[in-house]
Amino acid sequence: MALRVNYFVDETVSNLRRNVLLTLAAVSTVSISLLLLGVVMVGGEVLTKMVSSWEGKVELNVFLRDEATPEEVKALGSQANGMPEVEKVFFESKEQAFEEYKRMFKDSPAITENVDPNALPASYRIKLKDPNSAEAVASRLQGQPGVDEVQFGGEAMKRLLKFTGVVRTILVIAIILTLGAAILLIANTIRLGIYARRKEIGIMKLVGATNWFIRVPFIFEGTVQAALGALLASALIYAGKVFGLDRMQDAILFLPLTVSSGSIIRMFFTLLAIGIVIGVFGSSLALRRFLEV
Amino acid sequence: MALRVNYFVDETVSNLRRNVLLTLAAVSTVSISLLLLGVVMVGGEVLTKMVSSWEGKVELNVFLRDEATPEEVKALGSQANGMPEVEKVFFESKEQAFEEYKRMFKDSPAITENVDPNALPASYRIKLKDPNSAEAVASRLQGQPGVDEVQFGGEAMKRLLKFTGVVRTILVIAIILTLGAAILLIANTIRLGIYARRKEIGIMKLVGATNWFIRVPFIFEGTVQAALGALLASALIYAGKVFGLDRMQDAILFLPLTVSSGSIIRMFFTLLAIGIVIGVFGSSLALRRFLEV
Amino acid sequence: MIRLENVSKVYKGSVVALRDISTDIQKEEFVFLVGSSGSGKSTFIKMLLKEEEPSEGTIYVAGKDIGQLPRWRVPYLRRNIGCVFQDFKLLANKTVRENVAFALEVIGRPKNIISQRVPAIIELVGLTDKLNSMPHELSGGEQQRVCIARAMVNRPPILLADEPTGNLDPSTSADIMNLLERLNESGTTVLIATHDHAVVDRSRKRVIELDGGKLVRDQVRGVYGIG
Amino acid sequence: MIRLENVSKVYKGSVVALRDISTDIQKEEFVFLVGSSGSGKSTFIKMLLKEEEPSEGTIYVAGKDIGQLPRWRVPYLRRNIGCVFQDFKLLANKTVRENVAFALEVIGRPKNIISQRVPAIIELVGLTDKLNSMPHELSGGEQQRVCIARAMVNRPPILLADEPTGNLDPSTSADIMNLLERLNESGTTVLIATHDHAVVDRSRKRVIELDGGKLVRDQVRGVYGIG
Ligand SMILES: Nc1ncnc2c1ncn2[C@@H]1O[C@H](COP(=O)(O)OP(=O)(O)OP(=O)(O)O)[C@@H](O)[C@H]1O
Ligand SMILES: Nc1ncnc2c1ncn2[C@@H]1O[C@H](COP(=O)(O)OP(=O)(O)OP(=O)(O)O)[C@@H](O)[C@H]1O
Ligand SMILES: [Mg+2]
Ligand SMILES: [Mg+2]
Repeated sequence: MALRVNYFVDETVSNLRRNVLLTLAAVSTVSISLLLLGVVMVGGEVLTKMVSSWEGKVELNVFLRDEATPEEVKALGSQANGMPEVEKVFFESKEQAFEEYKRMFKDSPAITENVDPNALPASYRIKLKDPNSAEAVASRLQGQPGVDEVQFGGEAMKRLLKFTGVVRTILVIAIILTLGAAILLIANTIRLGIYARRKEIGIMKLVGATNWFIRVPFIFEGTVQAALGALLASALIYAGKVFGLDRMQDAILFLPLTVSSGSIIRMFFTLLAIGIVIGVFGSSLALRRFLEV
Repeated sequence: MALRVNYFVDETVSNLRRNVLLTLAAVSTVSISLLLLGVVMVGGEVLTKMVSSWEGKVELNVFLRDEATPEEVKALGSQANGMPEVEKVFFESKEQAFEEYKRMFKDSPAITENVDPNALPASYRIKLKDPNSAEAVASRLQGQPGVDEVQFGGEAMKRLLKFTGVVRTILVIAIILTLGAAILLIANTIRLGIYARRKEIGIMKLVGATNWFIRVPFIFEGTVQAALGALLASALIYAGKVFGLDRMQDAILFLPLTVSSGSIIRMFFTLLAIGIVIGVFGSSLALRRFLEV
Repeated sequence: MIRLENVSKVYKGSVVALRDISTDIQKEEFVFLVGSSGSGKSTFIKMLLKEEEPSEGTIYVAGKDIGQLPRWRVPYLRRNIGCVFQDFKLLANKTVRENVAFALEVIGRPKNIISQRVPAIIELVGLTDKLNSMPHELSGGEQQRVCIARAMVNRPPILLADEPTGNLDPSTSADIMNLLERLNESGTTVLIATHDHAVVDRSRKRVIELDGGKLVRDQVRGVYGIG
Repeated sequence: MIRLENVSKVYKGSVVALRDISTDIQKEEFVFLVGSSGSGKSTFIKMLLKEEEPSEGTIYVAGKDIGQLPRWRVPYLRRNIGCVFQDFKLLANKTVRENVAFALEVIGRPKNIISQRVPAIIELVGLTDKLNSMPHELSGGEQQRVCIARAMVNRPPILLADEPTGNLDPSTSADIMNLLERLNESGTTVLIATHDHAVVDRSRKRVIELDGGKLVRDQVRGVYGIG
């Protein structure tokens, strides 16, 4: 059996070398398909991060009555803290609220000058684990003693959440689409490569080769091509990160337009795995009809 | 020559029929590649529309001094109107400003109750043709008689514009990437299809066929495959619009997530043209090395 | 060794290639299969290799009904039959040496045996200076001899040869026939489909003649023509 | 019609296939090219078709130095030369009829001429019942005859045939030779590379013999062997 492995390796190497055109076609198709898939994956990661950071800004504002007793305020705070949906609770006093208000309108002194520092209510600002639970939490807090009104961004926030939902859906669709495209494109190329060698396969069978004896070198070949393709695609994406994303990032610091090298390495292994799976299955399937001699 | 055309058509049809595997591989690769390209194009259109509508919301606010004379106000209005960068100018009186302010803080009566209706200044709100010219326009209006202060969104707007700029850049990159991928993938498939028939080509040459005589059926074949591929891709995109985008649109009315059927028809012709160009050039180029017999 | 019982072969398109053939070839026999172009010789050989299935009748090879052979056993049948194909069927991407070695790789022979037996058999067919040539760099007769070498290299109990001298000049052809006869003497059953008058007449072996798919002659020490 | 002046051919890999060949074949001559396997017969024919270039020397076909022929004129040279290839070179995706018709399509013959001449020539080689078969559905000899029909169908001034009877039985082979002789009588220059003893000896035509790439015999009414 050790001898066989030797033969299979030799055979694979010489097939790759002697059918240069087929090898080049396969490697380039694999790398282009995986490049697209990788770009969508990386882009998806960036977008997801961005969208999550937007969602993270969503807060509930629980405005307190001016008449609320400190006990009521405290009880409310610990009630909010105890809710499973809640991540964090901040208290904003009347003074802090006014400071914030002044900061917001610092460009229009006309507006702030006329406001009584005491006009703004104290409030709890509540950060949620999942912004979609805002409405439920709000309605539970609404009637509590000391609460004047609960605001949760209303329409604007609902819109934001719908928008981020759409973004996530589109991302999933994009990944499915490019993954499907990669599978079909790579399978096609493999099939054409095998089709170009259908005669050889028939001859091997007539000389007494078993299906496995014929299949193994093709599978090895597919694996090598997939690995080269995945490597090339990942290298291009890494270059894209260094020369593209990272420079953009320098230009616009406020957007989290960045991917870590770690996630590119993870992506490389994902692409490698996908490529090899398609390569192995694709060549096994494509061989089937030519092995029936 | 009429007879020749006849031969070429017969030859093309019989090649497409007799090499079913090659035809299927070519059509599916073309349609998948063009599908990706089409999706990026349509997605790009939607995004561009979205981004433009955001940019359209950018306005300059020219706050007027309370002491400004009606003549100064009028002169300022017509000066602004006369500027080439300006698309539209609205006047907002002190009363309208207060109404707007009340609308903004309608959830916090505590804030509005304490503001004097006269505290807010009158202003011109200026819509620009290109939001990037905001800073320039602002600085020209800044010193004019009657002007208290010009606001143009400042940091936030700059960020928005940078963000939309990034979105546009990414779109261009995405289109170049998918177009490049489509070209390479289709060319690869064509080359493999021709490679599988390299023997036939050599034989034809030995029997006295000119290069053109061999090339024309391949080019016809490539054209038919490209047309079928483009048709299939467009049909899938149209289905995606009807069953995907349009339904999403119903769910989130506020986002302009929509493509007109007209732009899908335009896209079909673009894809068709791209497919045919790649098909014709691809097969001519790929044939070259096999025609040298 | 090889037995056909009422074998007929009808190709799709209703071409009758063989009609009701019954014959028996003993172990270590040497048989010529003759007949005009299209009389069914290659079809006969293809069915022994299970490359084609008979439409009717039963074929026994080495005592086994090959119609009953499960698909996965077919390679093992073929390893016991060396075959010289009419159209050579060399692997275009392999050198002469590799083509011949392939028949040994397939049955898992160790490397040292391969590297010893392959050059030896290639020398027997007179192609030592073409060891590392690719098939497309060979003349027709050279390709044919590579094919003969491949068929013999694993010393199969049965050797089928379809027109093995069609591209060989008379003297090379005589050498090859000697080789096949020696192989036969060492115990291999040999069946040769041929048009070559001279070859058949000189050998004076058993001749089976097909005509339009029918077995019309089976003569123990025959010549090419009936005369 | 065909003239070689000091032509040598060395394939890459330093295989000398032809050495310093000079010969002259007149219009309407009928010439056999013989020699053992690998002696350079096919190389000779390939160079006349400009499928291979000579390493040295000049080749004239119909009075023109084909070494000087621009690339785009090569198809026009080939249209004047019908060629029966040793390995047939049929188009695998076309039927027998289409394969033969192809030689006429190439030179732009109108449809009615094609649909009349193709079945006629196919009948001459005895394959009327295979008109719509694909090459892989034919026996070796049938494929060879299709190739012969294709080479003759456009009535070329020159016909080259590389081993045209290698896969034919003696009687079919005699029919084909008669056909070629008739073609020659009607004005075609015919050059046949062959190993077929019987064919050469019966015809008693000019014989050119190659040995190891050298021209060793040029005999006006020759036989296969020197005897
Ligand atoms: N795959 C096929 N499909 C249809 N008909 C076929 C097929 N293979 C062979 N035939 C037909 O069967 C008949 C016998 O063919 P076969 O190849 O056995 O002849 P043969 O005796 O080997 O002839 P030759 O001496 O010319 O090689 C022929 O008429 C041929 O056309
Ligand atoms: N493409 C090539 N590359 C290298 N060597 C070649 C090539 N073609 C032919 N040869 C060698 O040139 C020599 C002459 O070959 P050629 O095909 O002309 O012989 P031939 O006389 O036709 O033989 P046969 O009767 O066997 O067909 C042979 O030794 C062959 O191996
Ligand atoms: Mg046969
Ligand atoms: Mg030859």
